[in-house]
Amino acid sequence: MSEQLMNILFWVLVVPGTVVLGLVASWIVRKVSALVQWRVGPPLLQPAYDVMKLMGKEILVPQEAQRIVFLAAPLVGLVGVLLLSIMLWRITLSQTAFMGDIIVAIYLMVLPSLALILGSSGSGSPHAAVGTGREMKLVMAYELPLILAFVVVIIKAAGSVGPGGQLSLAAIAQQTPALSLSGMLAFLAALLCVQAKLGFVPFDIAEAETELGSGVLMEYSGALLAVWKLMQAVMLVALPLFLGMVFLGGFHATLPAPGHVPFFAAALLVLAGARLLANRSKLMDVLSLLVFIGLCIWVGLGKYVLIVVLLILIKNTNPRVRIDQAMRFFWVYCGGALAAAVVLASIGYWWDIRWL
Amino acid sequence: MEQEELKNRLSELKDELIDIEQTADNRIFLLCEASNAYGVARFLFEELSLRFVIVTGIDADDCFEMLYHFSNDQTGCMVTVKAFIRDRETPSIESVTPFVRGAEWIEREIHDVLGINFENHPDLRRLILFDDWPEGVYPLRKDVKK
Amino acid sequence: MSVKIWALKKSVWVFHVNTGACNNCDIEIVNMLTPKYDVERFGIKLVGSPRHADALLVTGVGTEQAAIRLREVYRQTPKPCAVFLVGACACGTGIFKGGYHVAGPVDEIIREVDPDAIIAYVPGCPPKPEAMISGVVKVLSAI
Amino acid sequence: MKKTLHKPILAVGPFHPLQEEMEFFQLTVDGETVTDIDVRISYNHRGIEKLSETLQFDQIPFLVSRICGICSASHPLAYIQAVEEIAGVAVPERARYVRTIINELERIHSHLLWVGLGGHFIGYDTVFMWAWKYREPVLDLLEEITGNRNNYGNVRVGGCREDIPDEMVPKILKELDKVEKKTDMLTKAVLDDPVLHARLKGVGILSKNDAVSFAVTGPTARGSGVAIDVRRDDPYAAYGDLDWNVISQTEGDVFAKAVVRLLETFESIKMVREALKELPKGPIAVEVREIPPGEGCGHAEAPRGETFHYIRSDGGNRPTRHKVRAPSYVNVPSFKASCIGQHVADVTLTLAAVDPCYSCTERLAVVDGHSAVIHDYEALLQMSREKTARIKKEIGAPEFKLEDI
Repeated sequence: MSEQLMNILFWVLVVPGTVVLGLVASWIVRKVSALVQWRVGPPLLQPAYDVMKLMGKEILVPQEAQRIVFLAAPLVGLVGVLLLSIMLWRITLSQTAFMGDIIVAIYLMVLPSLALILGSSGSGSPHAAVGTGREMKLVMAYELPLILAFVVVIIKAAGSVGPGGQLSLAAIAQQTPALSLSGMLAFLAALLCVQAKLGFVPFDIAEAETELGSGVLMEYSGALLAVWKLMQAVMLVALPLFLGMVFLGGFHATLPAPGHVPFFAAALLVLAGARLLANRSKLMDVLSLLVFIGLCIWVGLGKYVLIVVLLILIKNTNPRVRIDQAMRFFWVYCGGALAAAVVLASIGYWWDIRWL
Repeated sequence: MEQEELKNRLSELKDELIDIEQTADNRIFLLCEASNAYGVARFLFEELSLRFVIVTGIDADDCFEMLYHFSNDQTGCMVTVKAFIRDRETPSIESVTPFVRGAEWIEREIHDVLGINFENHPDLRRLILFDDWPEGVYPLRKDVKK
Repeated sequence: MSVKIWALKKSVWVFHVNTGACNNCDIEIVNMLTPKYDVERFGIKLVGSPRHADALLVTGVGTEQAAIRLREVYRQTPKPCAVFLVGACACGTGIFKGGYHVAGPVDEIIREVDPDAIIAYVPGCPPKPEAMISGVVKVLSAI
Repeated sequence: MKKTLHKPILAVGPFHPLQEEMEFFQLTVDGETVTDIDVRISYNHRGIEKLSETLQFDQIPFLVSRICGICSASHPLAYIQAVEEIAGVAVPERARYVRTIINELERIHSHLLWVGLGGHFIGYDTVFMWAWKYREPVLDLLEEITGNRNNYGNVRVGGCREDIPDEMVPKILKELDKVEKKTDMLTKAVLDDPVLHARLKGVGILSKNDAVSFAVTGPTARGSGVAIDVRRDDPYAAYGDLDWNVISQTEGDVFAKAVVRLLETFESIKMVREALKELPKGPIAVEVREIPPGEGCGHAEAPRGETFHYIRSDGGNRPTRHKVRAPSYVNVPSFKASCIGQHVADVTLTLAAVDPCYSCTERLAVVDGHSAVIHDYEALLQMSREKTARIKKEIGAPEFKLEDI
């Protein structure tokens, strides 16, 4: 296959592919949560149905809302997170990167939260206003630990990939910082920050359904809400991918070789069959989930699955914390742990001790 | 407080009461005029430390009756102060909310549905009827048309 | 059948409105989410804002105080939206018929806002969750 | 544009996912801290009194069980006890036990429901789903006994409507064992979770003095160190014969209320078990023909606290006054003492911690029958026969005489 064809294929497939993967990932989140709660859970296409239905609904704009901000915010968020995922896919598939792309990625990761803040503050509802305040506090709380965690990785990378390479994601993805003490600390802290970025329990403080209605998203309806849902779905792809690349040594995604095609087809068949029979028995349901996860691992997305499963587990075994507790947690505990990790990583770099 | 002791303490109130009725082993009714109700209720709540249960307002045709139910939790004895408000035109009684904060809602409710004025009530706003309910119509009075 | 309707059938988000009920229907509605009934497998989900809803589950008699808010909620719900009246009270004020604080029945309150509203009745005191699910299914297959 | 500075007010309600029912809390907030709180109810006020003028003593249990769906065993029981006090009825032994069992089963499922909702309020949906899953078998048992998952209406003046068949006893015992095991697991999971401790401890404290002043009852009072329980203080049904403990905690915060409810569930399971074991033989009801003039108070310990009913009868077949005081009526106003100065997130939790029931609070189930004609039992029987004959004639049913059969 020529280089050019690959390029065209990439640009044609990357956006729809990411969106589809995002919808599937949000299905996995709902499905696994349901299984943890001894429920059956939604069918595979449920997130897609939701989005399609919302697209067909009426859009209501509140009278007090700042129209332009209100309408543009979801699009800004979606575009930001799509850009991020395009960047990540490009690095994963064709190893093309540029100097300092990790910094661009960090900026792009803030965009969805900023869009949320803009959109909800533009909607003019008191509940959304409280939600906005909480989202802002939350962003301020988790950004610092997140950047500190990346600092740890950069220090670790400086020791292994030549000078200057430590700011390039492609180079960082060549090594596995999580296998060292400081890297592990940084990984765990970053995981919790991602939990907060995704708005999952225990950090769904801004959306807090039982306190604030749906908080920041309260006034959105129809297609605009669908865009938010898409944004959240794509974030579910981009953020774990990013974490995987930075901490776990990236993805060596290889399309199956010609010899693997029959196995691949068989696995897909089993998946489809199990999905069809899922209504009959819970066993088939679980089987299809397992096959799906197996497929992901096969195509090199095992680390991605690991991160998503960790996120879901945290989501389902914790109550929502208060905003002041969340801030204290990120600033004091995460911040403290990461400061220690930075020191450890520096020591490791200086004396060339890899495991620190 | 044991039952005997309770009865002895209740007899201290004799001057303010019209009568003491006992319908069952642990059901005591203290009958009094509206003007004495505050003092009697306060004595029960503060001196005897009985638990305040609720106030019942009754339109008994010739007068309004306010029933202050108290409970003695050591014996399960219900002590009820039955106060008669004879003035049907401008019924009024002194509020017990200043010393039992739990009585705030029920007095507002009785104000709503029976139109009884509670003197010294801190916040006698509408509680239970809807916003556009006409003034001066009290659904629990006997003379209200269906 | 348009894609819009087809997707709507597969994903029904409901907002629950209590207009003066005894709590039973409300608890049975919440019960629909729990493992025994689990309506999420049909794509039915309870949402926290009427703006996100495709259907309103109304319980209770429709008291005077609640009627005004019910109309407001109905206006805020993006159309198309269906209204489910759950329980004997919502269907026809039930045991509370004729009370001075009752503005119901609920269907009349909603028809004042929108004469063409899609209204479904799920009677019972309280209806079992199975009955509510079957009600939703019947309405969906009638669209 | 002129701007006025006013205190931001956060409205919780009237339609709000926190509560299934409508209420309207206005929280005056300063940032995230609540500085004042006001409530507007009336959304749920159904004003039962005017339409109840036609209801008779025997019909009222069905009405009062619809005051609140979750307390649909305790409200009728309290009402019936008030009526029985006026009539001086001695209830058969077996009926007293059946009443106890139904009420305790109700308490078990109500407390599990609260634990689940409590989890839901703080976003802990796993606890919500699990608790509600464990609650289902209890509802099934109640359905098997009374015919309905909620709104049992199982008591009547003089006894009970439905008996617990002896064949069912082993089944109930078996289910109880399962429920106990699962509740035990849930209790441990909830009480040992450090994040839950951080979220619940020291939140929404209601001091003992405030508890007395607001006259709160039930788990709300017992969580604040006021160990009152009608079941022990004024024993009714079969509670006097059973061996059980009143659970109380002294902290007064949300966590204490959760502990009280969870531990009470075990006491209830114990009580049902004992009552089933000692279930006496015999009839479940005696016939009560007329209610003499008089007044009576009945109270019962509902899952949320003391339910109080006051009845006045003038010797007719309807009460002249029927007053209901549901536990939430005194529990809810205590938010004034426990919520000011807290975070918004904590206030919603504190409001939920008293397990408020607005249908109860706004019941005003006053049955008022002053204009009714008084009939005695014989006259009623005669009227009933005449009506049956009339209906038969209208639908053209063949006439039967007693002698023909």
